[in-house]
Amino acid sequence: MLSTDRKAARANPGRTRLLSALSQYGVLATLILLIVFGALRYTGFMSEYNFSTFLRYNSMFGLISLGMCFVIITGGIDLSVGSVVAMSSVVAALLSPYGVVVAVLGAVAAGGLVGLINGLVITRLNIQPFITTLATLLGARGMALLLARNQSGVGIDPGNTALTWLGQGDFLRLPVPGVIMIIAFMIGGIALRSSPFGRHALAIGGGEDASKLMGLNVGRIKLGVYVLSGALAGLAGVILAAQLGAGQPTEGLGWELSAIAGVVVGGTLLTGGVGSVWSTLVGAMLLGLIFNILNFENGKGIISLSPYWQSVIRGGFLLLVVVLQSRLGRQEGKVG
Amino acid sequence: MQTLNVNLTQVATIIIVAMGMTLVIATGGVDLSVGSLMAISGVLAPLIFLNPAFANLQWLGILLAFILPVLVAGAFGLLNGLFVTRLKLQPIVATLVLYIAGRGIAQVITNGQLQSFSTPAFTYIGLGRPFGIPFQVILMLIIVAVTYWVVKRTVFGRSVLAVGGNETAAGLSGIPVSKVKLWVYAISGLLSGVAGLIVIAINSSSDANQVGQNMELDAIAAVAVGGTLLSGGKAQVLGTLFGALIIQLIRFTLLAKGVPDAAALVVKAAIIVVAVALQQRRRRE
Amino acid sequence: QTMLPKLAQKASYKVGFAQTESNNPWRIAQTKSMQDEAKKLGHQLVYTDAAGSTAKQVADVRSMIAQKVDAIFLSPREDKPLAPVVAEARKAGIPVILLDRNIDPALSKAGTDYVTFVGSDFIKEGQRVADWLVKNAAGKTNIIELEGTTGASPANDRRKGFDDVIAKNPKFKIVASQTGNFARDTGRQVAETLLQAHPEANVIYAHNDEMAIGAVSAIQAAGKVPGKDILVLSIDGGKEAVQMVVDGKINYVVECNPRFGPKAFATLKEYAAGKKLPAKIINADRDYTPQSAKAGLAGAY
Amino acid sequence: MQHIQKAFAGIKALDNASLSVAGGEVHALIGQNGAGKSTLIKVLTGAYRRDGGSITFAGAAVDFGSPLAAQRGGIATIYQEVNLVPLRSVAENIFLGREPKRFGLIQWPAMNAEAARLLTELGIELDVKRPLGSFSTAIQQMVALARAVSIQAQLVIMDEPTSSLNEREVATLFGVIRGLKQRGVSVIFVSHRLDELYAVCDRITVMRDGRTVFAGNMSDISRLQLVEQMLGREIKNAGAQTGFVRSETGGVARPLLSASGVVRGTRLSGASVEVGQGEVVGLAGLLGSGRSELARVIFGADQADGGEVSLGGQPVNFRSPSEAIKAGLGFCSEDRKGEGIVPELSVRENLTLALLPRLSKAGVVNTQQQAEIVERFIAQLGIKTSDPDQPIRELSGGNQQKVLLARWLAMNPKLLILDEPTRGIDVGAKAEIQRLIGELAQEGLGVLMISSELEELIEGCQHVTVLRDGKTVANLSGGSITEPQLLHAMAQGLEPEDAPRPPTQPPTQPVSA
Ligand SMILES: Nc1ncnc2c1ncn2[C@@H]1O[C@H](COP(=O)(O)OP(=O)(O)OP(=O)(O)O)[C@@H](O)[C@H]1O
Ligand SMILES: Nc1ncnc2c1ncn2[C@@H]1O[C@H](COP(=O)(O)OP(=O)(O)OP(=O)(O)O)[C@@H](O)[C@H]1O
Ligand SMILES: [Mg+2]
Ligand SMILES: [Mg+2]
Repeated sequence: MLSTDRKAARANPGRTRLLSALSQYGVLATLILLIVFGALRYTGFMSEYNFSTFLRYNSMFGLISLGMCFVIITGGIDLSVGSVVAMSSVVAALLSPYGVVVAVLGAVAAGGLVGLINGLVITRLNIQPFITTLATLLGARGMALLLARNQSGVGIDPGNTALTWLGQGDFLRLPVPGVIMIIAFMIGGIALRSSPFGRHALAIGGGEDASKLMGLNVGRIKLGVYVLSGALAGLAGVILAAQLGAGQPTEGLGWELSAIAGVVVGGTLLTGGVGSVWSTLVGAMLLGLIFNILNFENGKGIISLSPYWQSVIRGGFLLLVVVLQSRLGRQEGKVG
Repeated sequence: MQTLNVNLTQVATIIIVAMGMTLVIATGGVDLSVGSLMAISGVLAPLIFLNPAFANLQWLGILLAFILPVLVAGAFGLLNGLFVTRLKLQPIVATLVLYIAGRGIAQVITNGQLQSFSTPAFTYIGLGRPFGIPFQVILMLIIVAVTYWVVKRTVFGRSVLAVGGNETAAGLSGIPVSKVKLWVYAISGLLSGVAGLIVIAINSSSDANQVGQNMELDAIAAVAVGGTLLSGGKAQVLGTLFGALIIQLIRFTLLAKGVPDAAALVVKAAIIVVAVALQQRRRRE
Repeated sequence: QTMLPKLAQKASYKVGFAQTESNNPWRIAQTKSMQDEAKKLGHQLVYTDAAGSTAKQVADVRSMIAQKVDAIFLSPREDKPLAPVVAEARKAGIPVILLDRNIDPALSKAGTDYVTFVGSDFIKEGQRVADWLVKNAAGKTNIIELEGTTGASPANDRRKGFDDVIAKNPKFKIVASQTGNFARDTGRQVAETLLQAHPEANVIYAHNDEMAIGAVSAIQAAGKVPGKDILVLSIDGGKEAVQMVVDGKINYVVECNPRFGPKAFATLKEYAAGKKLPAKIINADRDYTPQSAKAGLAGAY
Repeated sequence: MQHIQKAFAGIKALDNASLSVAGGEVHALIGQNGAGKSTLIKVLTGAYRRDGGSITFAGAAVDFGSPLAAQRGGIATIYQEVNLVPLRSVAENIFLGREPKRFGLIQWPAMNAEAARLLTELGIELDVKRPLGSFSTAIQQMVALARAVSIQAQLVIMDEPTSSLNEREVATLFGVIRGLKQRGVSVIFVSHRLDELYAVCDRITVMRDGRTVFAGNMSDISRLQLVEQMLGREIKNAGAQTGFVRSETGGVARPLLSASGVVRGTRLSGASVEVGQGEVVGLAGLLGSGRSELARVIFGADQADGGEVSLGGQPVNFRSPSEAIKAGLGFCSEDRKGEGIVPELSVRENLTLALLPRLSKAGVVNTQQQAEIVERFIAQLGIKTSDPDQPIRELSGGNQQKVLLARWLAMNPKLLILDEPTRGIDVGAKAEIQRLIGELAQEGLGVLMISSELEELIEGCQHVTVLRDGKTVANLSGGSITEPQLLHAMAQGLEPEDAPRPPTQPPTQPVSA
């Protein structure tokens, strides 16, 4: 038998697991803590109504964070998602007279198309993801406004109640957007854990050249993650339009940064190669919860935080969580 | 000539900020907080020179209004640098914090209120025209020249490139990597502070909500179109200058030709991609 | 067809105010007016800011419903998306009063879904500017229009009101129309550019004061005299702009007063008292001409 | 493979190279560093596009467009630099790209079990679910081997698989190779260790400067002939394999550096070394014995947990390389690409990187002085570059290494720490660098040289300190620095006296001259 496991000997496996659990569940613990805090402090916070409100709004952030998670896992970034949400919501509204299927597929395809453009530019022209998606951030916003003919909202065909149900309806007493998000995360979770696509995305983020030499089709997988991110943003656009009864060409400003923050808070490194779909969900929900809690705190009437203070608090909170994450993550990295 | 002046005045602040951004990107980082830091500097200046304490000492108030806000913005830039070097946050995330919180801070300072003023001694940096050339353009040219010289001729400039090109190698060669990084973020902050002052001076008003909006995108686009890779190790100072000018010319042309805003965005997107692709092709040859 | 929820008569209410954004002086003045009035009357104001996002505003209103406020003042960012939450509020027994922007009457009706609308008519504002121009142009007919944020409803309405009148007067020509984002700096830059591209322009119509003030700087930078060489027209009527009318730099401003506080809370009180309210309560907005500006300056917000 | 041509940026890496391997044979591919072995292999597997020539595989002309295509075509490859993904699990690395699936989903239990089975066959038992990066280089190498074996290939290519393996592991590897051979699988085996080639290979191809210079049966060529073929010249003085000029220092050197009992984490547990003025001291040890770690601690790149370092009799504790540099130290890392060169910067900037603070007044670089120094060193070290402004990444490895040496020589240091200074550079440059090191020492410079090449240590060093598992286990001097002694100390850590007698056979010819 070979006595080879030198580094492993250095690392105490129990400690490794503990730290990785901490970094994985630390955010979850924070989330739960905040929920308990809210439940104790605010009346109406734990109501079914607030829960449903929270999910309806944050499902969109959840979806784009999920796509962003896959992109970041390969070591890339997608700044275009916010604009794509807006563009797809307009597409969904424009297609709403042709039935719910056409509207949903059309909007998701439109998002996927932007993702495809991102992916092609990144893999074929070798332009860095940050720049590529910065350009499509502008371009998709322009398309959204063009398609909406500069109107602030493009109304959904009132006859298409199936489409509005996707945003406003309930399914088994759960808000439909929340259900869609959970399903997407379940599929995403399985895909990242057990599908070749997910594993290969992880491998590419961990070593692009090595992956290529081991026979992975790196270009296609990268293309895939951008298309996925675009399509999920498209789906978020459908929910947006359905929820508001109108396509929203000016919506989604800065959402890409929220999505990135959600992914990072969830413990996924921007350098790629590691990441977890579930932590991303927790991260995205945690950031959403801050808004919800701040609204309730203002309602208490003890302090009235201006929206300006809220920005400061959100920035500070992001810093706090990310620092905690990286502390835990780094110790883990040292051993691993 | 008028057209030239218009274009140069409009692009001056972008170029000033893009100089700092070029250095940050040369170290392999990025600074998303520039717009917010502009806002902070922009709201502080009028608070100083409009302060009744300086009613009898207006020159002092104005002098301080030029210096303190820039230093504060530089200090926030330094904070970015500390996030990156001490807390080991990735630059995008590290500067995202102040991107979000920075504008909030500026808004909190004034409670979002717009401050209007007419203080010729101060607005000179935005409206003055020595020898018929807008003052801000002169300032911009000086800053570009200094940045160019710093990159080409100084130890600091070489260190920036070395850190961006191979951080480990730079560290093993005795280059104080953390210090270099701290400084580039601080410089980026300082230059953002300067740009913030110019913006409020041109408008004779300071609006925490508006000063520096979207500046990070403009500056990064200018750097990228100018041929500096986002992966670091290169700093094309003149490239950034031309990158910003190209973007400005496109914007001017589209506006002047009456292309609607929405379509202009799509064109701008295409041009960024094409410009960067051409830059890379040229590099490969 | 359910009835509007009743509002008990109390000395002090917990009222929600769902603001759309806080990034321009008009909105800030509106918020301040609401806060001041609430304080004066001893009400508790639960204030949210949607930061320019309709989706967030929907979530904000819902969180007010979850908190069971007594009534909601809503400044809807758009006319369709807020209709469902207005209905939800009614179901939760919370009366809603709309401020400054309305909701699509096909989706939501005053008197049944919400109490009433208090505000101005954006289309009318554009019309009033155009009407003044048609009468007072004195041969100046080449117009640059500085639009508000692309897609925003005040921008669209103020353009529609203005453009429709201009279209009926073939003498006038809109030589360029571009967005200045409702912001002073952008308005200035766009005006600078358009003045270069269209030297023949001699009228600038801005969708708000901020852009008009920016345009004045641009005109000066181009070596022309604002108000003389180039007429400047605007909407809002903030103090700074009115002062410029007094100074002759701006020629005409239609007021769109953000001081909603007194009227909003008065309406609430009347509603609690069971008074019958009209579907729309339109603010009596003034306008400022070179003749009237001086007198109106003190009253400008 | 016939008449293969391949150029990088106009520089020919392969020029009319040919290789032919029969079914079921183990074929040795040998040549100096940079001869083009790895490139030839990458051309074969489609990782690089060839510029000319033809490839026939299993009787048909082939043209693999990607490593994936080659893999599907029946060629499994272990590339030279371990090309795996450290963050992914061992099992994933073995099966990446061909995971067992059901309904499109990866069958984890099956995959892990199969991975464990494959590794057990190679005599390794470990938790295949752990990230690969948490295992040593040797294990990673074995994982790569498992991956290659598990691809039911007709041809398995191994590019220097043994460079990080110990003897026992090498024996395991040979077992695998023989097993493959029995199944009729062909193997291409690249190694610099001649013993290994003779032990396991049937036929051999020798490459030089991108060309095939010899192909024949292993048994038909002697070691000496082989080395001559590789070098392209006759070996006259079989004793001097390196460029070192043996300098006998007269008397005891004045002590310069002394490190004793250095502890750091679990990697260093009491490492000591002493270097005197004008001495070249070797640091020997197996891969992972802690040599680099000790060097980094001395240089202040890492912090020690315990032990003492003193320089010129004064205790020192450098908290950063810049402090060490100020004190007169220089350090060339073993990882030239990762820790040495700044690829985008010019030769000039790279050469003066450490010197810049001294070349400047008030932070402004004196470019004239800079140019002079750069020119002087380019001439003195014979650095082949078209222009000092040329980006260093365009230089060959040997010339890059010379620039890095110059970077430190320009500092006029008291002590130079060289970690594998001649690894991966061609024979000419290697001899020159070795000669330089010797000359510098004679001028009074203290040199601490880490090397895995025994002959370099034997011929170049006055003293050799041997590390094993982070501890100093032997100090050899002068005549006692012999290959058997060294090997034994490295492997067993025994005191020289206890060392078994050297094998009766004459010591094997070292591969690299
Ligand atoms: N990607 C590349 N770009 C440019 N030059 C390269 C590249 N890869 C290899 N070369 C050059 O091609 C030549 C052959 O290199 P190769 O790696 O094939 O040598 P080798 O025989 O495998 O040497 P070693 O024994 O060190 O592994 C060298 O001069 C090397 O510098
Ligand atoms: N950055 C690192 N992270 C994790 N492990 C490392 C790192 N660097 C080295 N190691 C491992 O630590 C052990 C000691 O490394 P060190 O580099 O000091 O040994 P060495 O004797 O110099 O070997 P080599 O000849 O390979 O450089 C080895 O097992 C090595 O694989
Ligand atoms: Mg090789
Ligand atoms: Mg080493």
